[in-house]
Amino acid sequence: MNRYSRQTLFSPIGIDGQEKIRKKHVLIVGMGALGSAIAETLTRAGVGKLTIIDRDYVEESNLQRQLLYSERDAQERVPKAEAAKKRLNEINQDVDVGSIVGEADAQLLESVAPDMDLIMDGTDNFETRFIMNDIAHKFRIPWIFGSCVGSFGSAFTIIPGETPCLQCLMKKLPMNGQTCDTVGIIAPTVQMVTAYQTAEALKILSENNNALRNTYVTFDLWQNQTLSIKADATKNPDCYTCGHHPTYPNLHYEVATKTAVLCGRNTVQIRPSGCSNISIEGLTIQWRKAGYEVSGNPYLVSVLKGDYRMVLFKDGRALIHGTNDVAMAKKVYHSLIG
Amino acid sequence: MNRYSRQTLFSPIGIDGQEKIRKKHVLIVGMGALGSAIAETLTRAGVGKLTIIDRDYVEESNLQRQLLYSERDAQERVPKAEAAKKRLNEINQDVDVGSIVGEADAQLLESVAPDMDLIMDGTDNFETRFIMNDIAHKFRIPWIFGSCVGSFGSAFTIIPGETPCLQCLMKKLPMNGQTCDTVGIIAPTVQMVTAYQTAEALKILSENNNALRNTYVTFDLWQNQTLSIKADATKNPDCYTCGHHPTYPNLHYEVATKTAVLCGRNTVQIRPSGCSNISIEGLTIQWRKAGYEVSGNPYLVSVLKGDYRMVLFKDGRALIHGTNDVAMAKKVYHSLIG
Amino acid sequence: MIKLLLFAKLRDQAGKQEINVDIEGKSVKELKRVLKESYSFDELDSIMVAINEEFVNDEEIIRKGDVVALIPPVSGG
Amino acid sequence: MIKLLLFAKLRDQAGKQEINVDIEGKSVKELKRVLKESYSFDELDSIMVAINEEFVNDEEIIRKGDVVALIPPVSGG
Repeated sequence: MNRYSRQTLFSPIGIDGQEKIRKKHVLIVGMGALGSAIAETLTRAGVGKLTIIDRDYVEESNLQRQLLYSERDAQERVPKAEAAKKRLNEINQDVDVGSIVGEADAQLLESVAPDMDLIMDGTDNFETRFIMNDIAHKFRIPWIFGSCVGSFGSAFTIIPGETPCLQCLMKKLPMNGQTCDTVGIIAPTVQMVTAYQTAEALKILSENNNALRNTYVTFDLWQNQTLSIKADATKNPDCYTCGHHPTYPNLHYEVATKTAVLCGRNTVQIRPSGCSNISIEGLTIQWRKAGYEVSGNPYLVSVLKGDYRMVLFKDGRALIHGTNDVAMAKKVYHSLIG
Repeated sequence: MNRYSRQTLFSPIGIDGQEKIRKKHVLIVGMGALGSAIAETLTRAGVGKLTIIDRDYVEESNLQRQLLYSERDAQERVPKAEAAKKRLNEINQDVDVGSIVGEADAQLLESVAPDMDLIMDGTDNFETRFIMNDIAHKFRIPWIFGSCVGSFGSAFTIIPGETPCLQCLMKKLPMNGQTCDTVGIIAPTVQMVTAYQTAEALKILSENNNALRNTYVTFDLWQNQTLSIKADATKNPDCYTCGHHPTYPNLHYEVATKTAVLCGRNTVQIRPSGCSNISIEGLTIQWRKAGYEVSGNPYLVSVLKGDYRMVLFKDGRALIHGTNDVAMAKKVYHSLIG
Repeated sequence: MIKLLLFAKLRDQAGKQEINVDIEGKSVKELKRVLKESYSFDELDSIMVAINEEFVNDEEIIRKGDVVALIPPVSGG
Repeated sequence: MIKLLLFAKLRDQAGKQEINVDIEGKSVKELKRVLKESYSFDELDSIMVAINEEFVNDEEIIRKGDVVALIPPVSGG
């Protein structure tokens, strides 16, 4: 009995399916809770190549739910993509793991995507997910959405040319402040989302697409509810991402979120694209509930997060005070807004 | 923000719930796929004490789905309880992990159970689960059943004095040969079972019992089905485990599975209790399908597993040829029968 | 009355898992308007609406016996 | 006809996820007898039977419109 014997004994995979899995290359965008669990599962399953991208380093508050990382990684502030690669190599040296420490923006994703058989969502913000959605359709690569906060999570498999895309489902970039930094998260929620995501991944990698779920699954583990929702009716033939005349709007500079370092002010400005959807009142309530110090007026709100202060204007523009580092500023921004 | 900040931000847990979790002691019986994932989650969640029991060592074929273990653990054949403890200490040194390398029989479980706040099912056979069920009721400790093969899994939370018990649900010790060694297993199935198990565990440990699921949940990840089944009607007031006059039958020697080393024959005999439920024909079909070499006649069946040959008689008695080691013989027996 | 199942943030805002709303024969768009006014739910534009476990658009009419689920996208991961 | 949902081993044995059986008004015990004879399912004693997402005992009578799920315990872990 060899290393993958329990997986090849599972008849829909078998020896042939295992060989197919071994030949595939998977991109994981984001190596937080979802990304690290997905990476561990696919590495153990014997995928051929894995490329992992993350801009962040390991922190103590990650350890409660993010697999692969140890206390030492947090103490040494090792970049997540590097810490993950090291542990993945200990788990299965046959898997070729490529790690990229950097921002998963349109440019980077366009450069790595053409090689991929599958893209997995391990990110924590919708800005990146909308870019992934465009990339996946431009290069016709399946991608598997997943997200969660608290005890609530969702997963959906997007197959270009077949299913509705993220744009069809969500219409606008959601910016409702439902993040792990505002409402928390328990580890079982992550495990359940990744169980749905990786089951679908194994179907695609072993070329069992006929077994795909075809529904948007959403659940609340604390409230003991699961819904499996048909999404076909949302598919928009005029969608700019998956419709007849795609323009892939999130890959263009004029639509992308803009950042600028404000010289001499130790501040980064972040300006999302026009199609965002921000409610200052809603975010304020959420941040107060989460225990952040918040003040504001009808035109803007100011919130303190650790060493940084974010000032958010009604039009969605934000100033992150306390840093000249764009990556750090975006991290603060996404952790509070989504 | 501290280590558990994302868990305390989740309002049903909060700071108070975290403090409760920190004071609890959990027993995990079996450190295979379910046990290792449960141990990792509860360690990251900051439970106070964890006691883990397993009789086995890490093998290459475990790595496809069992968290915590690395290639090196398999090469060095480290006992699972020891390998797990080492990794758990790297993840969270605040958790006091006690490891026991040994057989989770009635005697051992009776000696450790009185200290426990919760017992988690990480085992791979029903013989042990029926013992756990008796132990849990004798000492009135909640326990959380979980099991899986292929893409199919189940979980159920058993609260002594409230819910039906495993005996009420299953009536007889199931021995139908549905094991990971006969029909395989994919890792997402394990993750989903443990997501259900650990969500329930966090409810119990943070004293949110009102949020418990109260149903037997079962799913097939490849077929995209989930059922949540009410079990109240199965509760039997005359049950020997959870009824009005319990006798805890699985804790008594005369009911327990008996083993004997047959001197000079390099063979161990295993004799299950009278209430077992074996179909030689069904098992034969299953083993052939899984690729094992099987031969037999109307009275017995003989199956080759690695270096061992098991001969199973119609009355449930089995001879394991090729070893004098009772633990190894039981491992072979459970891997083929359940 | 139509049964609405609430998830995530909406559940916290309403303080319950389910609410009943008198919205038979009206559109999803109209439902959103009512929810904004009576329950002060915000960001209703980005909430996904399913009727009987099927996502629908704003123009869909809600009929007697329908079960409506309101699912806010969450960004965590 | 009564719809039976099959799981795990039973699904493999029947070669499908669902079968229809003419068992209206009969008991679960009778259903098990029929399944043993017509589909050569074995070990029916240890299979758990749910009617409309509720476990029942062998004496339960199956009625028109019921959905019956047959769930074999599996031991892996």
